[in-house]
Amino acid sequence: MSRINDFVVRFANVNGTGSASANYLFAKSVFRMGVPVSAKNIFPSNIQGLPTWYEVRVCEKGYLGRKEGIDLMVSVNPQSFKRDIASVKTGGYFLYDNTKPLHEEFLRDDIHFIGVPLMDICNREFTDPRQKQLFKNIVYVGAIVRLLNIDTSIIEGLFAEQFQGKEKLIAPNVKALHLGSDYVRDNFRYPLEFSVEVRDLVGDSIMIDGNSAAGLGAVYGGASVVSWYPITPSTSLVSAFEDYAKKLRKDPLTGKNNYSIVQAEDELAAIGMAIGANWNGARSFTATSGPGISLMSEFLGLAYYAELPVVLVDVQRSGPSTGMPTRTQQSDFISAAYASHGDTKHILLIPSTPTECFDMMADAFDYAEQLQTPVIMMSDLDLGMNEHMTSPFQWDDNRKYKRGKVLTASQLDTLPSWGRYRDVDGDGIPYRTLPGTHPTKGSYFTRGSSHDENAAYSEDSATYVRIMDRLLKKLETAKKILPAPQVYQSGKNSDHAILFYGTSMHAAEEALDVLKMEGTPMDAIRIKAFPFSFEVSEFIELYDKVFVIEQNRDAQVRALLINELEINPKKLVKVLNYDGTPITADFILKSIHQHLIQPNN
Amino acid sequence: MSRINDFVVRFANVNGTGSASANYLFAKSVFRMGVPVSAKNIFPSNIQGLPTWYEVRVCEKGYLGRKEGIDLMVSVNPQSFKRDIASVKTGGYFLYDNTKPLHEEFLRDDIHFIGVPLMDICNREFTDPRQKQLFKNIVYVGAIVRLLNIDTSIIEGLFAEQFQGKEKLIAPNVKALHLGSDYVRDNFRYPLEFSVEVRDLVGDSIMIDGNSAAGLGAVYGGASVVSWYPITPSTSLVSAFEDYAKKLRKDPLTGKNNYSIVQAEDELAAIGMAIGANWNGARSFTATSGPGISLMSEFLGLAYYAELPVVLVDVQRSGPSTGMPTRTQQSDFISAAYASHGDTKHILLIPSTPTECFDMMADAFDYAEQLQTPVIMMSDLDLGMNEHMTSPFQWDDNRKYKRGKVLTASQLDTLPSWGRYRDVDGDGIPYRTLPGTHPTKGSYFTRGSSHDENAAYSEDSATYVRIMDRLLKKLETAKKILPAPQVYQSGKNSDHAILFYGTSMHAAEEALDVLKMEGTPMDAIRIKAFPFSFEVSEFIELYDKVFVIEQNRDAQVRALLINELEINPKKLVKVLNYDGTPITADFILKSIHQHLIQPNN
Amino acid sequence: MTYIKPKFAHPRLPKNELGFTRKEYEGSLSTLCAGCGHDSISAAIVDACFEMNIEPHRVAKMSGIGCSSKTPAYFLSNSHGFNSVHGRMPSVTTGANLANRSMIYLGVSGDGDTASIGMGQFAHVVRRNLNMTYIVMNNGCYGLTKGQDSATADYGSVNKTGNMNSFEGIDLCALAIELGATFVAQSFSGDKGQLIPIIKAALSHSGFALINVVSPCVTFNNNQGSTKSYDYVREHNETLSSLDFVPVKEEILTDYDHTKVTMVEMHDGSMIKLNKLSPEWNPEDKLSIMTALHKAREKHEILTGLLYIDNQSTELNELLNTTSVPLNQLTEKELCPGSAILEEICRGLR
Amino acid sequence: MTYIKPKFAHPRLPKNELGFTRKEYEGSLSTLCAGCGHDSISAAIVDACFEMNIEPHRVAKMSGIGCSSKTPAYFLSNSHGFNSVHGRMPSVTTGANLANRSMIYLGVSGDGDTASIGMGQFAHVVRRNLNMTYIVMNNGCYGLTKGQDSATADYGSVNKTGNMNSFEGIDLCALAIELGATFVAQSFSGDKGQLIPIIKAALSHSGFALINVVSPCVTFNNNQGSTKSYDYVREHNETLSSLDFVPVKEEILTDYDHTKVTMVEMHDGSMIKLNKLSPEWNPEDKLSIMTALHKAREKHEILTGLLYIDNQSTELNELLNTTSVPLNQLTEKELCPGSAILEEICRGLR
Ligand SMILES: Cc1ncc(C[n+]2csc(CCOP(=O)(O)OP(=O)(O)O)c2C)c(N)n1
Ligand SMILES: Cc1ncc(C[n+]2csc(CCOP(=O)(O)OP(=O)(O)O)c2C)c(N)n1
Ligand code: SF4
Ligand code: SF4
Ligand SMILES: [Mg+2]
Ligand SMILES: [Mg+2]
Repeated sequence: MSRINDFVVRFANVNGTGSASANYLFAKSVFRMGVPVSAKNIFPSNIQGLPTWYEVRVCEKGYLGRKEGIDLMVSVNPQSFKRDIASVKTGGYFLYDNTKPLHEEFLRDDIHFIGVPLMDICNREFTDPRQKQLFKNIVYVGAIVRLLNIDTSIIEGLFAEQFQGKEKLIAPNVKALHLGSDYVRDNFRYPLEFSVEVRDLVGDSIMIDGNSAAGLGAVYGGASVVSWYPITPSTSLVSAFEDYAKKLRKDPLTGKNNYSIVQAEDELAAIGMAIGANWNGARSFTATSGPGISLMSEFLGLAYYAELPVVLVDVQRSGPSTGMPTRTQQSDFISAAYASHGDTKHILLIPSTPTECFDMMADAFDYAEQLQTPVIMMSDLDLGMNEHMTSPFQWDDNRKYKRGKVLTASQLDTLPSWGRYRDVDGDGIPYRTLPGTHPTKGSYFTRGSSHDENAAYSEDSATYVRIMDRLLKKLETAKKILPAPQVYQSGKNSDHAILFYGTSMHAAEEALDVLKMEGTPMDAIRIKAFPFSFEVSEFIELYDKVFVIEQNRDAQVRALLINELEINPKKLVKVLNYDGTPITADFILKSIHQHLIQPNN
Repeated sequence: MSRINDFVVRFANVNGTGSASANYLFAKSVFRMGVPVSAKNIFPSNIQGLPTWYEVRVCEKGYLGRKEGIDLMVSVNPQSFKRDIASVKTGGYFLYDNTKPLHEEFLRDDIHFIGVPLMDICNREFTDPRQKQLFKNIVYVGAIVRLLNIDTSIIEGLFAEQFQGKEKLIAPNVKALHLGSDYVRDNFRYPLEFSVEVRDLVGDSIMIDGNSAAGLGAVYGGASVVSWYPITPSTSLVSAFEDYAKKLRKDPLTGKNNYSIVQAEDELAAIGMAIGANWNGARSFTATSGPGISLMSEFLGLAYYAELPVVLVDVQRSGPSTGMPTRTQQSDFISAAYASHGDTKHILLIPSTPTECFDMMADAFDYAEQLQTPVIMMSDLDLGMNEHMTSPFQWDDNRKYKRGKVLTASQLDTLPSWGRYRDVDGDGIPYRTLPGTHPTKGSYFTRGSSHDENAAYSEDSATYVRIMDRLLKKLETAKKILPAPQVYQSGKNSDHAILFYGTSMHAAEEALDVLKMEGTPMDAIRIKAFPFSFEVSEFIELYDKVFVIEQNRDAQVRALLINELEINPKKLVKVLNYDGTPITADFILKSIHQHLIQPNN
Repeated sequence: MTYIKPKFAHPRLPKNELGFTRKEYEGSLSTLCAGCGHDSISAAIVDACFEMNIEPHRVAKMSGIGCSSKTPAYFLSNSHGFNSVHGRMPSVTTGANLANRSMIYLGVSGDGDTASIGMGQFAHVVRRNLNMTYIVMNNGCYGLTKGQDSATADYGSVNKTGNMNSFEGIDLCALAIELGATFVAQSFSGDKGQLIPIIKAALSHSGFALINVVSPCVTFNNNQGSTKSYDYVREHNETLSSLDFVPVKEEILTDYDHTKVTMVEMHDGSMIKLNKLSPEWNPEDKLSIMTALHKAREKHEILTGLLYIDNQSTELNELLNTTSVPLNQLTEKELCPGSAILEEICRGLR
Repeated sequence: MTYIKPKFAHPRLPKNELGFTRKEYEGSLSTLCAGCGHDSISAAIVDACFEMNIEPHRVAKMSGIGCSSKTPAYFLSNSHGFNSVHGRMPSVTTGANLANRSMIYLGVSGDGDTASIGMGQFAHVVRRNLNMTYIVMNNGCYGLTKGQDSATADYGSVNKTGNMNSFEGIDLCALAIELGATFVAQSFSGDKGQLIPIIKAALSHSGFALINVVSPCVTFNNNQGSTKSYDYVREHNETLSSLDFVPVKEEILTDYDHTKVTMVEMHDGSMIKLNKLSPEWNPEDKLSIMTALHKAREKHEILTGLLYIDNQSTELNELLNTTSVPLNQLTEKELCPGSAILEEICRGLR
């Protein structure tokens, strides 16, 4: 197999040393050469001094999922030398700083070692101590650029963009780059047997992380009140909203903000504020991760029962409890879908790409206001915090926000009568009024206690049941509005199919391709929303067995599927990766093969 | 059918007027006559002035569930006259205060009206304004005592017990009783066609509410630290613990308390305190209801992952959100079983009677300490706040608390090595140490973040998976320890069976009897714990269809059953009563019959 | 939307400048216990709003959970109300206010709702100087859950079950001042004469206004030994200031005694005419009121009146530099940057 | 149970009375940023416990979540530690203490952990006078989540991203005193000389002891403009008292200057020798310290030293009248009333 544009590079650094942006430079240069690339940052839950990795997969075929097996390891962290060396594929390369010699015992015969005296070079070439430290990163980028046949001018172009306004930083960066590149030229054979070649395979794609995309989507979706409490990995979503809003939402005349952001005192307050704002007719959201979801659950029940729109993003990380705050997982599905005591059910959106983060985030406000209920977007750390190649965002300027059933003053004047919780249209969705609309009509008392169709307090059994049943009807309406699943079908050509969602998409699509190549093609479906629409049950209906691919231990979405769609569990085979690293096609294939051999395991 | 010892009396009062204790007097007198009785208090979520009902079912056959259809309505609340009159069965009786005449339009031809001038009598016979008010309740008790042929001396005996130490209250109460009784004697035919006759059908049963039983169970189970935050209907559980502890847990020498109770600032603090105390080796619990469960979910995840024992009682009420705080429901099952973000699973105990509240509460501490994980007892308002006829509590004085795997100083000294989270015995349960045990051995850092077998922080994928998998293994061990289901089987004699739990028991047992009488007997199973043991799946295996009887909208335990036991949902038929009133046998029978006629509905 | 209470206004009932009678500021029938202090506070709110000519629909009534938090159903039925969850009214109000800064936010809470479960949100809403009036109906107990001691129950006070409270009560006024509240008053539900002008002044304040009202719970905490009973408060109530509220349009008398009376101008141009009844105390000086409160506490007295005011403070929307247009009224054009900008952003991401 | 750090004690290392070297009070290697103030506080804790001859296993180290809350891993590795959830250390510590009143509870928290999400629990643990030492490692920001302003960031201070904070910072010391704290001190991570005796005194205090330590975050909040930077604190640190801790067994010098030095006797018989550096202030008078704190705040100064002490206070277990035997050591006989009593109870229920 040709090794052009098909390999994995892993960088091993110490966190807090600015390595991530150098590593991203490499990934971005591959992208600029028109070659599909995906990058994953694996960082510790601390600020400085611990091992951190950055993994770049270059893949001509466009597979953007993670892949096991490292072809080139660039390791500048002696703390992790041992396991870094051990993790290189046979025949692979280990590039390291040979200013100090390597521990003999770490050496392996079956891989190549490339020593570049990074520290020596920097000490010699730079005077400022900070530069000596920082430019080591650029020197190794220079080295691999040469080893992998990347055009240095692309990197130079990236420097020019990065340092706009700080142009004097460009020259030393270029210098460092060439120091690395020249060192390789003078000391090693290059390029390696795998390398990058220019292609035209990325089209008009962009590179962005899911949190930035969602933050931008919220600006486009019309969010004007944002409340939040810092927590990894959701923090950068709100930061992105803030950055974009600062640019796009300042009133040009007054310099005032057409938005408000409040850092709340905790997650209970964050969701409370978002609910209060939505109650009052502003689009508002909050973002959090696992622990925040737990803390928000009382308020989610209130919003469900009082029928208030609110948008929440859960950027999932590895649970339970504090868990692994900087590792990915899809393990808040049951908590989110059924959040809060009592009989509750919430709407979930499940993006797979930054583009979907953008779209679903903007749409979430429409759904929440149309359905008058919480909408939770289930992102994850892998999607949210890594930069992904993704299709460009689009906006139809003719689009109008769907604000749902909100009565105006004149509508109130003409209506013979009105009740906040009456199901006038038979779709389970009542009409609401906003505070301040009309001097004498349309006021009501919003409450989490039992109420009748006119919002009056009631402990009457029949009334209670009526309202609770209507809430179920509303969710039926939701199924028709929410994004339909993506179906991968070529006519029924297999007894088995695959079901996946969220960030398992890339790995699953790759696995589908492999299955096809292996002569055992399977159909597949990607779920984008909860509650599941009829297409999902129809799809599952068609197959004997459906592999449900998830990144959690307890097969949470499978649980939702069998419960909500009344599917025989025997039909749904668990494929579960929950070690905190993004799932791979290999893992999926292995699990499927295993099951096909020993179906009862 | 004989109407002796088989009828329903409902009292309609205004809350805050002391009627509940008068009504209880009636129920207790039936019990003292050796006739099975059940009483349900239906009260509003307010303190004073709103309608409240008290329903007493007298049932020779011993059915203790609620029953629709009122034979005798005692209504002293004009606010609710209209619906009270409407709710009487054809041929039934309506006893009211005829000091003021009834609204003509309320009258019905098909029931009997019994006017007793309660206010007139009291105004005439008592001088103290408070007594005039309070004794109305006793006068109507006197009236129905005569109407139903109850021995007044029994009530007099109850007065003597109730007013021990305040003997001067006995005479006026007796007087009021006779005023009512005499008025009936002088003005009406009595007894009615249904009435009470002495029997010997209650054996050594006692009458107590589930919360008091659980509070006492906690004293017996060795709880010494209790933290809580007031919420209906769990408040009286902690009050009961306090009352019993004051009597049973004072150090006789010093007068000091061998327990501590803290009213926390909220539910987060309440569970935090309980966890801290258990971590430190004292048995500790907290009690709450729905909203508290939501608020406690973050902490429950910590206790699950850090493997700390803690006991929590959820006295369920009607949700979602504030819902109907004074109505019953079984609707926190999903929230409790999977409480907290990430992959979590908790142990639930499900009592059906006060006796089981006592037993399970005491046992809960054993389970929690043996399994080192939270144990949640799922009671409900009906069980917790109503007085039930139940078998007497028993305690084996040879019983030893099962404190689980806790290492002593000398064990630490002799152990060659120890790791807090090592699975030494292969049952998924590690050994723990308590703070302060040993000067230099056994200390460790408890945390909710990912850790290895030695409790050291770890972000290693394999380590994380190992620990998470062991937690599943621990739950397998739990299944062997937790209370087994109660099976009602007479050999496989039906394609259909019934599954129920908690306070649906009485109604379900009654329904089973009726089915048998109708010639369509069914087997049944009552679940007492989650995760479900193998007996549950074995049972379900045997039948074509199993009716799952629940008091919630979303068939929550059914969801747990199909998910945890991999049961085809088609097999489990939902029978759901969720209007806030306790379920009845009629409801169950109607649902079953309906399904048998139209199985697809 | 409760239609329980008949509301035919008598034709000769007095009307305010908006043409509304007092009836139009009332709510549905109270379901609280007869004699509950909370009902008197509701009545004072009705009076204050009627007399101030407030358009009812411009008021948002916010509350948590408790007997006290039910009261918004019993006043201003033409205002929207939000009975949220226990202890979290401040956050909901913050969001509501950010969404529409042009309305009047009137929060009602209990001592349990505020000082126990709500302590965190209370502290932070004070710190953010949210433009709202926050009334604590303080009865020293949890009324709705049947009389447990709350965190404002005084040390040594005895509750209905005869238990003595062994913790110090939290002084919400001193706490709020310490946390930076810009308007702090204390009153008694039984003193409508004092309470009504305080409510008016609070509603006129731009920023966070706390009114801590001792409001006896007749059912659970009105017994002897309770420091929140009618009798105790009547006996230990020390008036620190008496005040008149002078609405914007009214002319201000110039011939008052400047040594005794301070005129405080409110943000909206209205004035408070403040009679200082203690010479050492200056309503605009934190230290003087903190000193007065500490001393009163030692004497087991309850200081009432307006205790502290900073009428120059900056409320949250101003602190955040938010546009003066209520955010919920921004047009889609103002909210959505459009496709051209999006394309430009995408170009920057290639 | 981290074995990362080699702990062979040099034979000639000095030992304390228990025969332990300082090493035996250390923890595993810190993973905080080099220069982080928190590490200095950990070192001070190690010194204080070593010098006080505390048996390490009698200490329980409690914390929430944050860089600061990680530090218990970096000291006293022979003590049990509990890294709980964000902002909820006080409740866990309360439960632990109720379970075993005989241990020493050392809580460590951050300003985010305490003043934001933890505000409610902080207020209430103060109010309950829980017998614990509560150290806030106060850096005015959220270190672990990368430098957002916390609720103790001062008004107008500028964070690393250049944003100015527009809210007043919460003064945890004044707040604690207002809420009834019985031991309140303030210090600076860079001043070990002051910090160590304060920690010792706090550990000897019977009741709630707060130590608010300004502890610069070198990565996110040590820049110019930050009022929690090393430079700022060095320049604006106003020492209110200097103190020596005199352990129980040491003899007390009688020839000190009574006008300047106050001897405070602690519950366990140890003494604090307190040098008052300000004449208006009396460490046992709340009003004087509240006044001093308010004045310091106006001058943007940080008062350090022991600020307030009430050495006669009653801690929670005493308030609750709990037995002196740790509850976790009660025998089954003491806990379980047995079958005879149960039968009697049942008889009463027939
Ligand atoms: C999360 C939660 N916990 C507990 C309750 C139960 N509860 C309802 S009202 C209340 C206390 C109310 O006290 P306060 O705020 O002082 O109001 P009051 O009734 O005294 O006016 C409590 C604890 C609840 N509704 N929600
Ligand atoms: C419930 C919850 N919300 C948010 C977080 C994320 N988080 C971790 S540490 C922290 C703030 C820590 O700040 P501080 O207490 O001041 O500690 P520092 O790191 O500054 O020492 C936050 C918000 C969390 N772990 N849990
Ligand atoms: S219980 Fe107390 S607070 Fe509640 S309504 Fe009655 S008197 Fe008022
Ligand atoms: S980020 Fe700040 S607080 Fe955290 S370890 Fe680094 S310097 Fe310390
Ligand atoms: Mg109260
Ligand atoms: Mg901090």
